[in-house]
Amino acid sequence: MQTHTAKRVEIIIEAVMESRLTDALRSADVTGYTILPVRGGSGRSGDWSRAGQVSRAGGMSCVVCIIREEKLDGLLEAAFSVVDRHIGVVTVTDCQVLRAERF
Amino acid sequence: MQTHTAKRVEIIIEAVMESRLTDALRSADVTGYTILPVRGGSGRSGDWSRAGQVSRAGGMSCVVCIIREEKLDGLLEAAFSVVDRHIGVVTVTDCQVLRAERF
Amino acid sequence: MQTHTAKRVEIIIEAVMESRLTDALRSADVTGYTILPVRGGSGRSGDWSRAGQVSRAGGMSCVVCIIREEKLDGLLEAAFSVVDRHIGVVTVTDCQVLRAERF
Amino acid sequence: MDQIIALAAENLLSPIILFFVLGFAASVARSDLSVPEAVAKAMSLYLLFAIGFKGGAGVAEHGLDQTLILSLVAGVLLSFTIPVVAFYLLRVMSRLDVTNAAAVAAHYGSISIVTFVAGSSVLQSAGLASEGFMVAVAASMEAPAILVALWLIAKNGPGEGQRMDSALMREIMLNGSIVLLVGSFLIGVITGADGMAKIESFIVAPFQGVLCLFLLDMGLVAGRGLRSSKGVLTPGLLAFGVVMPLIGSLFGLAAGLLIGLTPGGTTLFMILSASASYIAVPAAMRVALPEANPSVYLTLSLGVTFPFNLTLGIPIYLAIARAATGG
Amino acid sequence: MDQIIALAAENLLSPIILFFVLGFAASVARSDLSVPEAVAKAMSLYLLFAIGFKGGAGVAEHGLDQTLILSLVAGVLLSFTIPVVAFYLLRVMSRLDVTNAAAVAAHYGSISIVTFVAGSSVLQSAGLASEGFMVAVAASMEAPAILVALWLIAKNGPGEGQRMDSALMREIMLNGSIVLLVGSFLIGVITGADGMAKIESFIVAPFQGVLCLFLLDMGLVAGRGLRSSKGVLTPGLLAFGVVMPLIGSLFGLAAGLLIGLTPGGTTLFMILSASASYIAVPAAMRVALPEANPSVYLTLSLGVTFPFNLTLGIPIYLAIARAATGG
Amino acid sequence: MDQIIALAAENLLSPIILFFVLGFAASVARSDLSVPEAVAKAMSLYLLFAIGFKGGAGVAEHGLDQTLILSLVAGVLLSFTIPVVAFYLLRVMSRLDVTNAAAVAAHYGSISIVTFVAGSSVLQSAGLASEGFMVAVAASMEAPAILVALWLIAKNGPGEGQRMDSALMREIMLNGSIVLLVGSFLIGVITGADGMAKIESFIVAPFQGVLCLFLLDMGLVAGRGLRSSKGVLTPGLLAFGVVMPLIGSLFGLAAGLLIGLTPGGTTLFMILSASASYIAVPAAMRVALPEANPSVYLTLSLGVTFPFNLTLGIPIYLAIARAATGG
Ligand SMILES: Nc1ncnc2c1ncn2[C@@H]1O[C@H](COP(=O)(O)O)[C@@H](O)[C@H]1O
Ligand SMILES: Nc1ncnc2c1ncn2[C@@H]1O[C@H](COP(=O)(O)O)[C@@H](O)[C@H]1O
Ligand SMILES: Nc1ncnc2c1ncn2[C@@H]1O[C@H](COP(=O)(O)O)[C@@H](O)[C@H]1O
Ligand code: NA
Ligand code: NA
Ligand code: NA
Repeated sequence: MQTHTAKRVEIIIEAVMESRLTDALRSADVTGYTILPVRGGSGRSGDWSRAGQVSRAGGMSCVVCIIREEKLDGLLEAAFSVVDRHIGVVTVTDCQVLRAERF
Repeated sequence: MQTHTAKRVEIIIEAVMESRLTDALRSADVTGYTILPVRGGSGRSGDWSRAGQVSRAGGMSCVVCIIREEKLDGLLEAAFSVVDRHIGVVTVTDCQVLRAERF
Repeated sequence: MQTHTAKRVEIIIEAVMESRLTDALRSADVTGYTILPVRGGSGRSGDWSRAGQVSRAGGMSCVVCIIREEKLDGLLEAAFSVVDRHIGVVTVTDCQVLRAERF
Repeated sequence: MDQIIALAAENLLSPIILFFVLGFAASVARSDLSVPEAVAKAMSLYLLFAIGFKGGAGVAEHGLDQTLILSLVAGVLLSFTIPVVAFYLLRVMSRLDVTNAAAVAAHYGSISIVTFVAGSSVLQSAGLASEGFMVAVAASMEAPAILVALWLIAKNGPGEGQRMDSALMREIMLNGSIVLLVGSFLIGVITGADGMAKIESFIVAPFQGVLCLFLLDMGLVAGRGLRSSKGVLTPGLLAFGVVMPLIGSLFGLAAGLLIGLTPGGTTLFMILSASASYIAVPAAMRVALPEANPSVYLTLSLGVTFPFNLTLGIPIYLAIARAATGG
Repeated sequence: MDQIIALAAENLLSPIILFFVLGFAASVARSDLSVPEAVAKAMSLYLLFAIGFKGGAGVAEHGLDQTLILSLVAGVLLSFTIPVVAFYLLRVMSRLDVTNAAAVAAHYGSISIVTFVAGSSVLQSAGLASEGFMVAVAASMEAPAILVALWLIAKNGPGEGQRMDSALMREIMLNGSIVLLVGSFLIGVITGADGMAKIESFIVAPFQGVLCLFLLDMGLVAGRGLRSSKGVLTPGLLAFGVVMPLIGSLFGLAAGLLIGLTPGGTTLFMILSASASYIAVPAAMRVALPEANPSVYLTLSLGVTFPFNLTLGIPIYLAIARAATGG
Repeated sequence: MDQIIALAAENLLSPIILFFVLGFAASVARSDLSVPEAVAKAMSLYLLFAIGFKGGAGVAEHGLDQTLILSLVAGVLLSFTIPVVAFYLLRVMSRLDVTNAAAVAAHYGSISIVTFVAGSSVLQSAGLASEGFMVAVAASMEAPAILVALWLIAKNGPGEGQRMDSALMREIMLNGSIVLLVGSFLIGVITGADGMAKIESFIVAPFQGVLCLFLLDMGLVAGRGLRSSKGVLTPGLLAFGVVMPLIGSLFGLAAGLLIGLTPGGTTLFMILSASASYIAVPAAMRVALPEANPSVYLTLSLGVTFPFNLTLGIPIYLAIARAATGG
């Protein structure tokens, strides 16, 4: 089948910063993203788990964003401006997409 | 360690179409897949979030499928036949797998 | 923006083995990982879904781990020692990361 | 008229309405108040379980009324008829194309179980009894409207052709809400007063409280929906969202009167006919009519008609039913 | 015999059984009715909390019976003995290999707390009292069977060798269900009637209703399990799933009679011995015996033995216990 | 003193404390007992809903007390003052830098609604009435402390500069807990005794039981937190976590006495002042002060001060309030 190259960006970010990140993505002209729940993790600042938590403070979200290559830099800058002082991981992977006209 | 090349296909699809997609995958000879929950997202048709929702109508699932390269086309065609008229995003990434005999 | 190459390892593993896996990762000098919930799936051992389940027996977790290339082998060996006799899927993808000093 | 106003005023200040308003306001003000999906689902399971069982136990207690069959048939007929009315009304009142008009029509032909529950609790406050089998009637009205919508498109549309297959048919008929509602109803019928004695303190006492929290959640969801669907609601559509339930209620009134239901039962029939689905039908529409715009039908159903019925509709229907039945 | 039939008939028409059947039927008919995982877990937390606390408050009220220690010891012994019987019976009745037979045996040596809860509620309907400490006995019977299973493999198997390490040992002994059940029991003992007065309306009144919903969920899960395990159940295994609980119950009967428990307590001991784990043991088996096929043990335990005990087993055990104790 | 000891002893053996201890012990022993996130959130929604509504219904019943406004003003003032005291105390007692000290101070200036709820239930056991509007005072004390913390940094810090923007301001003022608490309070005021009659069996009878389960969960979370924050708690910080609530409570005492609240109301004011936030403030701190170390403030607030208040603090405050008001 006909596929097209694109970039798959996955941003793991503190839940409290999620709406700030998605606002930034929108202003960076990103047409879409998908948010996956995250259950726990570990890093230099220790372990965490969402089990039994009520506060949004300890927890992260995973925002997945598929974009055309030419928009990548704008997106990364937007993401960086939010992640900057915060906990978070940003990865970019090459991928192929169906229906490229959608991105 | 010994790894083998394979394809990692990630399909974000409307929750109501999930079982139709997995049926199609099975008939395309896909030996396995894993379904991740999705919490929210945004696209040309607007924002959505599963928070507080009862209906299956507004929401998506993420189906991850690791397969051998030679099976990719069959899988994509099966996925496309379901996604076609529906909301959904399909990405394919090159990857390495352990224990290739399993795929 | 400045990005660096790294490896993105995604391990889908039985929920009962999750803590054994993360212990193994830690002893393999992995500095961080993130755990995503998994809702269901299908494989050679049949279909499963977490819906309505109380036991941890039938269900899987997805552990995502971004690391520098040079640490990959250690990680894979650690993962393999746990996954070995168990159900599970390990994929490795090339990726680019922001803020490489964190990994 | 005075009666309606008094009832409406009392209704407007009941906890369930106020919690809906609270949720709606919180959502519009972009508070992060939210109910987890699993909890919303738990509450809806509870409400279906409780309302179904109570209905069944009611039938067990009062014996099987002859009017049960008639009411079921009437329910199915209404669910076939109302979407046709809705469809042509929409074509007149709004600029919706055939597909979207049919999708909206399906929602109005089907029913909203929470509106039904809220109506039952208003009846209870007013001290009015009703036929226990009305929950079975509610179940019978869920699906037919969907078929009508697809038929309307086939008839009027240029149509890529919608997707109706046996899998979808099964999904509609066996959707979780129907199965739980009807199942609990039957178990209520079978176990009757004995069964009721066993689980009464679970399904009766906490009911109103759970309903308050559930309506809080519905307010949150409705507010979020309205917020993200700016521009979708034309004045014509908005008017439809208020006029259609009133028209629908008259169909229910006719059915109730013809069958000879109690004033309470007639009110419930009006409420069912007036209410619009926002759980089962939207899911079916996504499968069968992916081209239809969900924000149109969801906003109308959950954002306009549901609050209208909850606040003004129910007292109006009750007053009319009382006047018409002399009850 | 008449008594058994009457009891079984009454039992079969109780809401909890009917909701199990509803869930099972919905699942087999592939309805999309489902209970979110978090809600299923919440209900199980509630049931453990309530049953543990009630047991403890019962002990506080009636004073510490001398028979408590004896019963705990008997429970542990039974949990060591029953798997051996189950194992050899399986080897005779089915073609399971050593690993799978041992895994299944572990399930039957351990217990199912929901079967216990359902049994308690049948006792209550029948107006029979029982020793509050039986919940502690239930807890004591969870783990030993797992060790026996691993020992059976070591003894009979060619064996890659199963994995039993201190981490798994801790997981088994401190698994959430045991900790909550025993913890609530102890808090019940400590706070006694005072504590009961404070939380009674939470743990007593809604109990039956929650149990209905939980059994609905178990029916859904059991049905799904059966559906996806076609071909796993040979006639031999099926027979085992019905015969083994009956045999197990006799061990429990012997224990109850020897210790001199009340008819109610004896019935509960029979139920514990007859029931098969489907929460804690499957998880332990996945860690320790990954080669064993989960659909064998889960289908047998949840799909065959649990429904058998729920519908026919409990009335049979009750009748036998009454006859044997003269109660 | 005797009275305090007796009260503390009684309190220590109440189910809610014991369930907290159970959760804590389970977590420290690394049991896998856990409450799903959605269930924890559901319980917190329930508690806010119930406590808010009861407070409002109380106000509706007793009429609007003149002291309401005074208490609200006092609450806001305390929430501005206490963080300053906490900040300088921390700088003396520990080696925390400006940022971390300010973050911790914000927690102690704000309030913990569960501590408030636990205190209310102790008051109830002791048969002491209190002003229903204290829940509104609780809400008024949530946010101001956050602003003070940021001001303290701006004043004392070298400071990259913390992030306080209108988005964060809105998030703090409209955070879900405040909106639900205040909304339920207002609905309680509006619907009064009528509303109460409708939902009483949902919000009163099961309350203590839900609180037990919620505290079980808090014990689990607190234990996990302590486990993963080894080395964070210096002796100075530990001492602060016990001394600060005592100091805070005296501010609350002064406010209660000046305004002339009932002994119960005064106790609640002391509890609010003594308690430290662990839901709203941590989230705000992550946004505004990402450099502050969450394990410091969470461990102190949830791992030290919360258990202290729950076990010893509340009886002490109650005894002092009684002595001081002569109640
Ligand atoms: N190398 C990594 N791979 C995947 N997730 C990570 C990694 N490092 C950190 N994380 C995630 O980011 C969170 C915060 O990381 P840290 O700032 O290192 O404490 C962790 O709890 C993980 O959820
Ligand atoms: N570029 C994208 N990257 C990731 N997810 C997307 C993207 N576009 C759309 N989606 C997901 O697909 C859903 C529907 O997209 P759309 O059809 O554009 O409204 C969105 O709500 C997202 O969850
Ligand atoms: N090819 C695959 N792609 C994605 N997930 C898989 C794949 N194969 C297996 N899985 C996951 O691993 C679980 C166990 O696989 P199996 O051991 O083949 O039964 C499945 O239920 C899936 O969740
Ligand atoms: Na209708
Ligand atoms: Na057993
Ligand atoms: Na405070």
